[in-house]
Amino acid sequence: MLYTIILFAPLIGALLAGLLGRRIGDMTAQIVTTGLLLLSAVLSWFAFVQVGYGGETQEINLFRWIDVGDFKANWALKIDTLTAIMLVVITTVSALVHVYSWGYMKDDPGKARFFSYLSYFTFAMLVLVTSNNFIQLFFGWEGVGVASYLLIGFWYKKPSANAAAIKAFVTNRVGDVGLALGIMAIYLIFGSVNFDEVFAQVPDKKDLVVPFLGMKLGAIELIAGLLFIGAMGKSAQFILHVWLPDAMEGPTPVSALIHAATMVTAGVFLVCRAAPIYEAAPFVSGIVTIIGAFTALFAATIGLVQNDIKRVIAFSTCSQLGYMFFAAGIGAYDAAMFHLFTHAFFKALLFLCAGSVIVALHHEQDMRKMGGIYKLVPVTYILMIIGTLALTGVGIPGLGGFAGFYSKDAIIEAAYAAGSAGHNAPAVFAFWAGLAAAAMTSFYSWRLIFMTFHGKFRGDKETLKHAHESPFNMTIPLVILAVGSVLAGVIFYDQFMLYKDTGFWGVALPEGHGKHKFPLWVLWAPVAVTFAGFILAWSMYIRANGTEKRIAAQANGGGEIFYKFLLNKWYIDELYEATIVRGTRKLGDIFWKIGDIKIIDRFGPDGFAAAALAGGKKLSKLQSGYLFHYAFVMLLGLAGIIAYVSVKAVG
Amino acid sequence: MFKGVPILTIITFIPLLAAVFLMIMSRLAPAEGKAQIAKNAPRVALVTTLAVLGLSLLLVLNFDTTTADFQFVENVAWLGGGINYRMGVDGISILFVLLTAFLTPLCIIASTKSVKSRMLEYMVAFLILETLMIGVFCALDMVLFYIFFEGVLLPMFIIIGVWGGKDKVYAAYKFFLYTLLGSVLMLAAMLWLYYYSGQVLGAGNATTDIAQLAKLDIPLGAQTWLWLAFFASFAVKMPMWPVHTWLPDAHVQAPTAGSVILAGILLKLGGYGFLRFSLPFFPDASQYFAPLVFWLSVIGIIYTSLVAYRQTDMKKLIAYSSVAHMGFVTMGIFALNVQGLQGALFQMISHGIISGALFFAVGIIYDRMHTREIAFYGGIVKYMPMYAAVFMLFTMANVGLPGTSGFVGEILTMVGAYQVNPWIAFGAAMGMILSAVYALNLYREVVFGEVKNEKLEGIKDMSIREIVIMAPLAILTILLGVYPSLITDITAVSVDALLADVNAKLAGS
Amino acid sequence: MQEFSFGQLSFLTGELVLALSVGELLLIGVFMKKRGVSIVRYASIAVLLIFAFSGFILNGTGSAFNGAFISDDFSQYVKALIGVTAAITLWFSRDWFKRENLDQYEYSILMIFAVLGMGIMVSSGNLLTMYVGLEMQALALYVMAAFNRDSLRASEAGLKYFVLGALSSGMLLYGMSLIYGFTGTLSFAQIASVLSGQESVNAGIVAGLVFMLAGLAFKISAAPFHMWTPDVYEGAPTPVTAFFAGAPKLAALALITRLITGPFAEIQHSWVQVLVVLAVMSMIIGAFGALTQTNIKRLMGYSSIANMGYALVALASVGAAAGGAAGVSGMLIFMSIYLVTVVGVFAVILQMRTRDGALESIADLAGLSKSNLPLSLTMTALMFSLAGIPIFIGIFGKWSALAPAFDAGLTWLVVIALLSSVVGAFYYLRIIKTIWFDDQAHTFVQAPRSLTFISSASALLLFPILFLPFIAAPARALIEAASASLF
Amino acid sequence: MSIGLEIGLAHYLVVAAMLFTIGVFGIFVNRKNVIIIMMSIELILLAVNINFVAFSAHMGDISGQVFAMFILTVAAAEAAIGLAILVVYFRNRGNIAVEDINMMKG
Amino acid sequence: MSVEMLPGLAFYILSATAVGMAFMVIASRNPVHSVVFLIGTFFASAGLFVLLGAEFLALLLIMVYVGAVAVLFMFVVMMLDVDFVEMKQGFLQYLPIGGVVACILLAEMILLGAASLVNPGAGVKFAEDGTSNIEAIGNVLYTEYAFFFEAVGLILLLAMVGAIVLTLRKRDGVKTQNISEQIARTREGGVELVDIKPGEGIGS
Repeated sequence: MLYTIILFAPLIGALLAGLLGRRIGDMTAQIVTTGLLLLSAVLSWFAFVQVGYGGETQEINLFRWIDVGDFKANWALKIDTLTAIMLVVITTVSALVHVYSWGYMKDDPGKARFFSYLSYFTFAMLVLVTSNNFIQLFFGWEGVGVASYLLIGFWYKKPSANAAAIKAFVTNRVGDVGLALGIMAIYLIFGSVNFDEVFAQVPDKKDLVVPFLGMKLGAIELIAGLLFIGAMGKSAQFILHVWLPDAMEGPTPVSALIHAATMVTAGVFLVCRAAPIYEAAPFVSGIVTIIGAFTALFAATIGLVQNDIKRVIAFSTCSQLGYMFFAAGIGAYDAAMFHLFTHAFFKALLFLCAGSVIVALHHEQDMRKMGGIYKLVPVTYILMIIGTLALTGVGIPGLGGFAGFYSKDAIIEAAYAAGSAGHNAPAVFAFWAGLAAAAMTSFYSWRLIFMTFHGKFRGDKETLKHAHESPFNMTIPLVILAVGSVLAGVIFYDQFMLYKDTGFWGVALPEGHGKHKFPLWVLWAPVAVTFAGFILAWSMYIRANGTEKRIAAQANGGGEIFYKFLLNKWYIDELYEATIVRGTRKLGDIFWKIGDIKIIDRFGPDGFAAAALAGGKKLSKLQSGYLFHYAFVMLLGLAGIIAYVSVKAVG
Repeated sequence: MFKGVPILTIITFIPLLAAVFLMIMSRLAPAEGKAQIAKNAPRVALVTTLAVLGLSLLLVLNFDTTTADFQFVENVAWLGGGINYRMGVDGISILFVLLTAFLTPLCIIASTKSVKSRMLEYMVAFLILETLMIGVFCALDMVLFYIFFEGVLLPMFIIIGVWGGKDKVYAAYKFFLYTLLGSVLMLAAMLWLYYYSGQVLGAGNATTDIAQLAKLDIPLGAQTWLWLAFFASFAVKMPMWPVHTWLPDAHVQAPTAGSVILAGILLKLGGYGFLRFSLPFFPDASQYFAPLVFWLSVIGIIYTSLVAYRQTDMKKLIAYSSVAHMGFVTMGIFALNVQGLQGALFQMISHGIISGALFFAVGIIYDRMHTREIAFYGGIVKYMPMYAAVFMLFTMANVGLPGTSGFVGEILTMVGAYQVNPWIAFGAAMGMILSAVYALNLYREVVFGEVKNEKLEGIKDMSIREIVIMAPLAILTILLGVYPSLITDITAVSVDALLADVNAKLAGS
Repeated sequence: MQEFSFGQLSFLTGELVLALSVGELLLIGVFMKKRGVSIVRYASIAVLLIFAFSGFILNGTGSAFNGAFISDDFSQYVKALIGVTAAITLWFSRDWFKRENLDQYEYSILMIFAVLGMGIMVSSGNLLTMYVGLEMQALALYVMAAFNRDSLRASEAGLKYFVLGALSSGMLLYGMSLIYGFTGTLSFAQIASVLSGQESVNAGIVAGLVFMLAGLAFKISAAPFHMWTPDVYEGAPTPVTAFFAGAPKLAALALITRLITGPFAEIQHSWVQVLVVLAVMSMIIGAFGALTQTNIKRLMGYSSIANMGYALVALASVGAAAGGAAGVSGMLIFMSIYLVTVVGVFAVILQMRTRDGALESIADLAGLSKSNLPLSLTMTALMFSLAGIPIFIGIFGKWSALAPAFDAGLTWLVVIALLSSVVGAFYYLRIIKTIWFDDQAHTFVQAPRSLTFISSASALLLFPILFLPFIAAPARALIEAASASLF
Repeated sequence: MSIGLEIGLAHYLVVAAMLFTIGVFGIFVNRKNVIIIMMSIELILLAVNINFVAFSAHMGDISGQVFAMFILTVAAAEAAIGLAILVVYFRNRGNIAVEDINMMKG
Repeated sequence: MSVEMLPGLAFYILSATAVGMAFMVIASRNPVHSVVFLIGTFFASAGLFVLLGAEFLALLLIMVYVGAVAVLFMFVVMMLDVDFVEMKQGFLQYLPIGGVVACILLAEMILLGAASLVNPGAGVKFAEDGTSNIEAIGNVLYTEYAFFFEAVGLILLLAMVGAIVLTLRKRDGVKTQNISEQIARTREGGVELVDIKPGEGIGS
């Protein structure tokens, strides 16, 4: 019952707000959705304690869903630690975002719709994480995709928002196709799509080789690979990352909830959920590691030079997701989940703070038009600093630090451990990439702070006059998240990472690796590079009016090639536009205007009709009206038939 | 409950009787009374079709889902020579009866306002159409089947031609002759089967009983040709690539309700035919040609999805998307496994609902603005929020979003196909992506954005009548998406039996 | 040699009634002047109906005059059809002739002569009987074609029909002479026994058979002996065309059936080929020739060419060992349905009349559905039935005609038949399109009840009456008995 | 004895065939006058008659001659009707040139 | 030349005449000449009939054709008063192709007909019992062939009716007496009472 309420409270909220929104009014809709989500959040924490500390796992079957032959998938709730963590993350962040949105969306006419979408998203996400089978997971998977689509395109009048929404959905779909194919492969190989049944069989099928698209692949590797494609789409990993920056077209609370804390982590969740499969698929795990690490690095490089405040955070998210993936890739699922957990707090915090800034500056998102406003929005400023500290993982090894410190360092250490264990080149790469990305993270995070809050104000003076601190309903969620950003690491480190002792994970993850001893430099390196990043940022943007100079330089020369390359996000959007997007359009036109009209129709129905009519015309010309022609035809026929028959019958 | 009552005959012919009644009334009426009768015709039609719907529901409720036998069977000597009037339903056909009975009243409601001229004839055509469509799914005799199957062309031809758009004549012709050409080949094959049954069962025992014919062991060489002949007909009806080009034209020109029926029911005739004839009659040929069907399906899915993406006419876009979705059906059927077949059946029912709803949706704004040009619209969510919501639901269902009925069919057919050939499933999965592209694009262009066209100012949101049409469709879309067992439980036993039969024959040969 | 007895005359009661009534009716016509015209017409209709049903009522089967005249179930059935269609066409001709100022009692007399000739044809058991019957029928038809003697088109039609008809009967006669010469007898039964005794067939007999079939093919307007059809259909007065389209075709087909099941049953390999060639050419030429027509009567001419092709397919399959009776009954079913249809179609064409006169262009039907719904429904039904679109029984006619072909191994013929029927559907559809989709061109004047009754009855027969089990099954039993009587 | 003068059935048949062919030829080669066509028809019938009589004589079977007699009779009737139609046509058209009889075609 | 050869010689002469004249029928430009040639053909054919021992038919042929049919033709030729001058050209234009087809047909007829006789050289027989040709026909015509005789009689009646229907014209303006009509005349038919309104007259 507990879990059922957690799951369905948001759905009820969504339906009420969505269907009856106009009847019951915006305020009621807000109250209902937020209230139900708060309920859900509270119950989730309760459940988290129950499962994580009490070790209570359970499966609840609600009712039948798809049941065709052996292909059976029920609507069910599978509650284990993994789920519980996600429940907490989702409902908490979602509840806070709901509250925050009261203020943020105050003047928007579509409030009921907005809250309905938010709740619907939460529901879909909950379905995703509570699923006990791949099909239900897929339901949630696509459900959050739709919610994301709706929320990104919430301001439907903006063409850019619409385009971004479609881009998000379609890119996600590409990943989803991988996931769907993975599910099909799972069904083919295991004869089931239920997690427990599938995972139980993994050891038996380890050496099975199956054909796929003309290749012979290890069955498990194939499945792992296909599932990972899905994860890449949802978690915006390199190649399929293009939608995430554009997704910032949506309202900021959405970015915080969906594009930082929850939906984008679904991929990580999937990989962790399917840990038994990835354990049995070393090759694909290596790929996961490489892609994750590369994304961490890649997104961070782009983040260095972006000017849109939300985009910087978006690329940061992308980068952090990379961390999680390479953690999962090297088998440190616990670390991945831990980072997911902590990241949810500080990334949501950062986004919401950014939202607060944006609201304060009347929906200005360009950092080049900000600056020096820390006095106007002191609370936001402080909270954002906290978030940044958490993100960059500030702390002192052995003593403690912000949330990010625990989780990020755990990942980097795990990478080092895996790399040093030998024969794991991806892990080595991941370790160095992780370090480099950490440095860049620090740089762009502080750059953001400096450009936004320090220096002189560079925007419209009129705007500055109206700038004000956000109301309570916006700052309270920020404060709560800030608390989480500070404390989440400290409190839960033992549970997440040292579960051999605590039994926190139960059966949800494969056997952990225990506590390693790392060389000192490994422990200190992340902190060091983080500090280096801070210094660099400070020297470039604070010292001697750095920000203004840089902006002026950009405006004049446009920067050097490398800078442009990064600013334009490695030109990957342009590449896609030139190849896939335009190719699709072109192909569609060719198929339509040439294939259908000029070939099929022309040689098919129209051609036949024309030929028949032409034949008819010829024939009616033969019917000349002249008696002698008629007689002649008769005679010709007679002579012909006689000849034919005498050949045929008489021989 | 229906013991001794020819319930199928009753369900089938009630609409026809109503049509005859209407015609007689109008003939008998004095000149000034004719208008009155035309005005009341929709009411008569609505009552009739609702009665049919009620009876069909009763039928489904009384349907025994534990047996694969035909139920509610009627068998009356008819045209002689082994041609009997045989009616009956099994798990494969009964849902189509219900679907037809369900969609027709909606079409009638939708037409009361959108049809401007010759209301009486329009209603009569629709009633006749319903009789024929239900008849197809109930017929257990080959000749009877053919009569209904082909007969459908005729009211449809009139509907497209009389109440259609600008190029209605071309579209009507194309529709008619295209499908007729396919069907005559099927007729040749049917004639051969009839002859062959006489050969096997002894002269004078030739039969057109589908159940009996399914038991015949047809030589392999003949199977090939017969299969192709049947394929010609069903592929055109489906329609499969590359014989699909009639569909966009027919859809675009047909009035809204015509499009709904066309997409909702008529396209399903092909799929139903495959299940009823091709598989049980020619299992070896079906297996032999399955790769061909697969490739045509996949090419069709990708090709038509891409074409749909480039359309500028809403109806054409949806029509092309129908072709793509039917690709999933053929793919599923010829996967020859439970998931494939069930998925195909499910996809047909679900597409009947979704595409029907989409055409209704287009009809709603067409009735207001009299254009289907995508470029004409934009931003109508501002004035039509409810419409936008409903349209979104069906767009998502069309895209195959889990939780809507569109998903279940797609995933099942793909699961079925994947077991046979991953390439096929991969290709079909490409269709999943492309469907998102074209469907969302359409939605964006029509519903979202700023209102640029001032003619759209103050366009009215859905009326009660339109809500009445869309609500059941929306409910069903979600209901079937969340609880598909509603359908799969009914079809399961019959599909299993069909598969067992096919496999036994394949093993035997 | 069989002794003549008056009992034998009972076999030709129908023919006797016709022959005797001719004299009476002529007298009535001559002496009663204007009033006589309708009296003669109604009397003729009665006589024709008596002729149609006398066979059934007396139900005498046997032969008279040394087997020269045969009465069996087959002839009774065919005569019934011929008599009824003739009676109907005579009935609905009244209005047209009146309006064209052509109402003459001789028309009825000629009709009786024609039907008498057909009766003799159908019952013939002897080459001479066959010839006499054919000529009687043909001469009457020549005159009927030119009956509207003030019309250039009618007289041209008559002239063409006459010249080509005479040529065809020359061929027929030449064939007969060869048959006679090479078998030494005129009697069908004896020809059959002579042929069954021979091991190989004399080429002269084959040649004779081909000549005869060519002559008969002209009567049923099978290609390539079809050339007269469109012109005569167009030129002849419409009621006459209506008559041409039905009864004579059936009579000639019945005669061919008699020949191939009786005297020449043993040498089927020679005539199957001929029939196949005729069938293929007819179907194709009929289908394509009609595509560009604008005159509806002409179009019906081509349509009848195509339809004779289907009937010939059925007859061609008579040659198969197993398919014999099936082929004949297939032909009979097909022709029965075809007769119902063409009678209906011409009843509709006769209703195409404005104040300014009769119309025959397809375009004149434009928008008919707006001005006259019942008529357009009727015409739609008829056209769909002709096109072989189901729910109308026309498709069952095709089914019956084509099904036996498989027994004869003529699968490809079936395919050609069906494909050509698709082409055919094109022009039938054009008429429907004109009726329903086009803008209204004319408002027709109120048609007499007889015409509307006949046209709608015909449409109703096509659907649903002939579909009713208790009508379809007995009808089929009747036809099967009829065709069984030939074997 | 000369072979050429030994007259058998075949000779008659050849003569009949030639007459028949001439008749047929007359129908479709003649472009000008319908009456010639009518005469051609009579030639055809004559050819048939020769056939019948020859066969009849050859077999000693009288039925062939009776048939020929009936053909003669019918031919007369046919000629009458044919000429009547021709007269009607002439009255309408004003001439009987075969080349002008093409009002209906297509 | 022996007597036995006479029939042979006669056959050749007669058949050559028949064929030649037949050709002239279709070849001559003047229809009147054609009719004359037709008559010649018939005479020659009658001779052939005599050679075959069918004297009655030979006579009949001459009587019917020459006496009736040919005269009818002549009558029509004269009546129609066709412009003969026009009937000159055009004969040879289509000759080649027509000739080829005709020749093919002829070859086929001879090959399949005459050449396939079991005993092509066998001569003709004559009635064995010495009954004359006319007697033999007379024996069967009204017994065995009575039915056909009657039927052919009907055909003649039909021809008569047909010819009359087509050609008999009632001319307008030719006044003939109709006694029954005169007798049956009544007051109602003969007198018309007209109510004339003032100022309108009876003009209309």
